[in-house]
Amino acid sequence: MKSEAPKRILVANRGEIALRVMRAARELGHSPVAIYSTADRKSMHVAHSDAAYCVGEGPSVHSYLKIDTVLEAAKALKADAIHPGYGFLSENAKFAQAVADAGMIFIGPSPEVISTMGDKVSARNAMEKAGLPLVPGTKEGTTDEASAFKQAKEIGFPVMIKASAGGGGRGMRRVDDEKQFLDLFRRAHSESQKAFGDGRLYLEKFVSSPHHIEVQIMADNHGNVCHVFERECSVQRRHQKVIEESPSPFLNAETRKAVCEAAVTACKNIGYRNAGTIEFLVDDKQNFYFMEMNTRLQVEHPVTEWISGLDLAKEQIQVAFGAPLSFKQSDIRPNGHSIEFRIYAEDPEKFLPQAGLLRGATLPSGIGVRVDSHVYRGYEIPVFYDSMIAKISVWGRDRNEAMKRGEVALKGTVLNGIRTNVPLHLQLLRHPDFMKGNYTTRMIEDNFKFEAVKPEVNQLKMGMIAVAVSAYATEFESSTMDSDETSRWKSVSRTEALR
Amino acid sequence: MKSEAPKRILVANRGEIALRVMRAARELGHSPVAIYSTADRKSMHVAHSDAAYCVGEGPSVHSYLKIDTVLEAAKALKADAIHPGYGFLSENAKFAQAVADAGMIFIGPSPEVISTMGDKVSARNAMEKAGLPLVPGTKEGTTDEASAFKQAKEIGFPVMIKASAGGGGRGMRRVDDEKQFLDLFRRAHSESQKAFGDGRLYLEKFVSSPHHIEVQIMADNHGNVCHVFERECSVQRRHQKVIEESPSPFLNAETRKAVCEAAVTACKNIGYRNAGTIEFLVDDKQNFYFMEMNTRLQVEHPVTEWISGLDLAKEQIQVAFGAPLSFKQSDIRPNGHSIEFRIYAEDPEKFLPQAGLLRGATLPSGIGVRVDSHVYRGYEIPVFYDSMIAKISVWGRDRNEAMKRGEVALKGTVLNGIRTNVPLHLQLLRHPDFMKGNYTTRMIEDNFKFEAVKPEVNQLKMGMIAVAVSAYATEFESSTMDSDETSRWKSVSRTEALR
Amino acid sequence: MLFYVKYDNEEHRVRVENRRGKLFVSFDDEPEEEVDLVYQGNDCSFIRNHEVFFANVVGQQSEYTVWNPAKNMQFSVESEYRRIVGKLRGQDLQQDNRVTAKMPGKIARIMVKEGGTVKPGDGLIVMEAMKMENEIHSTIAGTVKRIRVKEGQAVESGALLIELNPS
Amino acid sequence: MLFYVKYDNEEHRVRVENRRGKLFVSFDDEPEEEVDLVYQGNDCSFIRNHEVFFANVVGQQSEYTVWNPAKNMQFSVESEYRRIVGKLRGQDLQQDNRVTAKMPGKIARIMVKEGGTVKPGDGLIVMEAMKMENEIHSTIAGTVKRIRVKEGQAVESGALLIELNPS
Repeated sequence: MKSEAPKRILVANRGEIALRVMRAARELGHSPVAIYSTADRKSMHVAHSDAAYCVGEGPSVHSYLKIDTVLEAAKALKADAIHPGYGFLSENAKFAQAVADAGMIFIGPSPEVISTMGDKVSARNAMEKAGLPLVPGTKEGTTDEASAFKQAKEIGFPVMIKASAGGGGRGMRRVDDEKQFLDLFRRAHSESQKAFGDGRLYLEKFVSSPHHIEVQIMADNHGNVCHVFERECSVQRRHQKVIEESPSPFLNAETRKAVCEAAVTACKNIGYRNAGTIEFLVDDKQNFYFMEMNTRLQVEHPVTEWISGLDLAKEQIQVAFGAPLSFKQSDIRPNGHSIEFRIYAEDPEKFLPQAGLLRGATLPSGIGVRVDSHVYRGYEIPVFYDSMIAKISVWGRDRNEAMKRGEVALKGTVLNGIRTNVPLHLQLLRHPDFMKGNYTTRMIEDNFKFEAVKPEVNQLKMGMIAVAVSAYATEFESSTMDSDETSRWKSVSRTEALR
Repeated sequence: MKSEAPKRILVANRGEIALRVMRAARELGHSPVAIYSTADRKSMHVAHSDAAYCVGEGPSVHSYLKIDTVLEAAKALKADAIHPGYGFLSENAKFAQAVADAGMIFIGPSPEVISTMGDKVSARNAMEKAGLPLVPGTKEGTTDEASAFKQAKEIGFPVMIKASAGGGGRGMRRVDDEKQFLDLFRRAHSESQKAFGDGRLYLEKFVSSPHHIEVQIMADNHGNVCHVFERECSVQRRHQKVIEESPSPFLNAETRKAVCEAAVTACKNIGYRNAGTIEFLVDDKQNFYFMEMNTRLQVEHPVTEWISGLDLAKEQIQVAFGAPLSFKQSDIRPNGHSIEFRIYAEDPEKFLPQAGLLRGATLPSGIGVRVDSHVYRGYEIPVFYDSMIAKISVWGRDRNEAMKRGEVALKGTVLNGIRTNVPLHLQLLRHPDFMKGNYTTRMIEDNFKFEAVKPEVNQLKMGMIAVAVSAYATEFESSTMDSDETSRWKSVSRTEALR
Repeated sequence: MLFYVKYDNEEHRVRVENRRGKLFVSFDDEPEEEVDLVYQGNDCSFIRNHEVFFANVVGQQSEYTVWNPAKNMQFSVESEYRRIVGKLRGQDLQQDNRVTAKMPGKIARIMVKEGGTVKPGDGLIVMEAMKMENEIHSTIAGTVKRIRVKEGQAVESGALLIELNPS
Repeated sequence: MLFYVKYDNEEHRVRVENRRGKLFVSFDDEPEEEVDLVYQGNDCSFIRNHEVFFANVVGQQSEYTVWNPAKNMQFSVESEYRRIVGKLRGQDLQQDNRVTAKMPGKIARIMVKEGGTVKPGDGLIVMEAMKMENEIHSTIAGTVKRIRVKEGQAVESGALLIELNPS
């Protein structure tokens, strides 16, 4: 590490993950550089880079997804390596290949592995060969409704429709009976076509009481592959993760060992390198099935960092430049418990994403609290991207301490001007299934109802007073006053309260 | 913990430590309440309490140090217990007794122990009896110059003059030869009289190449006493700690074990309970001598929390309410390395404290970074109290990672409008002695010179452009503009840039 | 100065007076009390009878939001003066059977036809925003009076999408 | 508009023009370049030739401070217009042999007498502030012309403490 010359690392991403990778680059003594769309000019990831290049207009197809322009940026900014973050081009094999062809280092696995894992069907085939158990389903992606319908009936309902090119829940549908099939197949097709430019879908048996459990993998270019334990990601809504934790409170020690070791073996078999995550579906009897592999750093990597002490983004960069893993499997043991809350700008009742001006923003801090975020007071949330505005992750000696710490941190998260899902998190933390630590991916949809909270009488009264005082300050904004103290008080209140 | 009814806990302190204790209280389900001086009405510790009571004017003798008024506040706010924080009344035995007499719980050790340890001379006697080695010196505090001078000559110069009632370096002087003695004795006397209302001083042999190493103790009311490892606090200026770390990079394993075990034995012998710290002087041959005991939570407790995973403030509260320690000695092992940087509002060259308006404030966040602070943009630093405005503590798997992380965190600490010692920390991090991890309490004064940094040409140029643009926006503040975009741009810049 | 502050359909009167820099507030018919209010950076805090209330207030014109961890509280506020002026002008709140866009986005699919009947919970329109499809449901029973948008159209927040006739 | 910006004793000319909302800046005799400047919350960032500069600027009147981790940079700035006006009025910077308080505090001890001689580094006054005693030293050689404070007196930041006559 010391002997390496400082490198210029382009982070081909935006928002919190761009900031997070830039911090890792700086800790290693490298210089982080950025790309941005015109809609992101005011994102913190631009301000905190050493150099930045505008790659186009707001919609990501016109900016962050344009391979040629991103490469142009990398050349203009004299990048030695590119970290793709998550989303956007992070799992695009063509991009990884183009980066290598342009003589730069792609911080991630080989284009071949990305390509294999990027297609759900080829991923299933490869992982079956590499020794992982699969959920029964179709092997080939298709757009043919009739043959898909026939196969669905063979597998037996309920079945899952999934996008061959998919991720993040887009193009995914659960079909409970024959009647729904065609309509849902079409919708999944259209969503998948739109999101990935590839409308092919495949089918899978629906697993009952499913847990989404994933294993973090870290591998170097010298054949060393380690797991960094598992994450429980079953708190989901519409296949979007909401809360993640590590260790999983549901997995028993035997399954934990088996699933982590299986992931390592599979990655060794396919010659995986850099960071990756294998997602498993685990049923109520602790049977696990390979679901998919994400060939990049995950959104929820902080919980793994909390319990392992590793800095996965730094590890990624070092490994990409040829260093061996900084640890051996036997060096790391899970320490305590970590929970991450994804803070979305969305209506917590109707789950509608919210764009707009963040007029009030104070994020929590203190013992056992980590915040990854790119937002600030006055930040305008663009309409073009994912609505996640912050990740609050907490650590405790045990799960109970982490939950209490999470609750206090969430209650100290001041976000105003837009609606967020903080109230949802507070209610989820009090949900009996969550508290027990045995919940499935169906919890939010089947077994949870967001309660429209009515504030306490006193809260409401004090809120009304606050509003009346603010309105009072506005009304008198231009009137003359005799006392210096009064006018000073008013001018402060005017500036501060009313934006 | 679950079975306990929620309590009301008065935090008889201000600033970051008040906030830190309040968070601990909230995590335990208790209700934190506050006291404040008129100068602290806008401190965050008031806003984040459930109820608050004004105890008087700015100077602490007229507010935070007034035992009767603090007790009045506790009664008015219906407190069940009082946490004293550090400083102020935290080591005042009369206060601890008065709290108990008023039927409330004092979150700390017994008044008897506070009293014994609060007087340096009786502390030395008690600890000698309890088995700890002492630095040669006088046993009795005195105000008599002539007898003190005689004793100093007997011990042999250099000697240290220390305040019997002291702490935090006040009333402390090093005397290198006979000539200096009387002048320094008088100054120490006046400072001690002013700070503690007690001008008695005692003398100690000056230890060469001294390291300030302290052991964290945690004890319950049931006879369980554990140590939570040591802290290296040798980076000091005028006996004020500047950087602390744990583990100590200087101590060898044998001394570490010996000093921690000696501290536990001594605390068992004196019947200590709750949190406490025994400070040792360790010389270059790893001999250790008892220096003093702090019968409270220390400023620098976060480094211990980082490496142990314990929440010392929560532990204090639980123990005070009668719970046994939540851990056994064998449960905890030091994990990684932590460093704390105390951020003072002071001129880093002349070390002059700075009061005034904090016009720009953004504190760092992300992996391995913890910030404890009560300040915000627009906060006016009062002239009456300690000038510490934040504690930035970092964690790394090893000392090198912690140092790099600290550097990145410090470089991301935006504080403007006042001067701070952030530049000092950045230079200390590059000091060869600090980097080697072998430094004494004399490092800053004898072996370090703050370099008056001249910004890089490009930084200066960009800074000048920023200033010219801000001035431009001001000049045109009242002029009319045709383009909407322009005037909007100007109005934003005006509001944001110029406060 | 008297203000009418409304939350949901609950309206209260809050009188605010500033005497020599001190604030006095009375709530409905309760006696007037001093409120010690200070602004701290972006937020403010009040103390009333030792009780502390921390608030982050944002707003424009008559609409304000006060942060609350369990749910941000939305208020509308009107001064006595403005209310009188408004009454003189004969303003009236309109009964709203208008379905509007809650955020900017694209109309992905229209699920109803003009003249069709709907019941509460029926899907009306699928909007696409931030890469997610979201179905907008009817909250009332009635018939579709008019559809104001087309599939594929981009709309701003607040745009009128569909008008309904309640039955 | 032309500005004279000064750091230490180094003065540079910075010309700022705003054309249709775009900023153009020229530095001394360098050619004019577009600067993409945005305000982000409390801070601002610039991009010039892809290079990014993050800045937190605070200031009043002509004195500004720009945050920098290694040392906040203090600038004084004057517009061409003000400089001309100032010259016409015959303003002149005064040679300063006046020892002032750098912060509010209390005079703990006065270490010199009127008429006494001092050399650079000599202690003049001990001030007490924030519970610490701080000695104020002379930066010049000369004699003590006048002592303007008394022991025990509380002084504000900027208060004149001692006047010296340089030798």
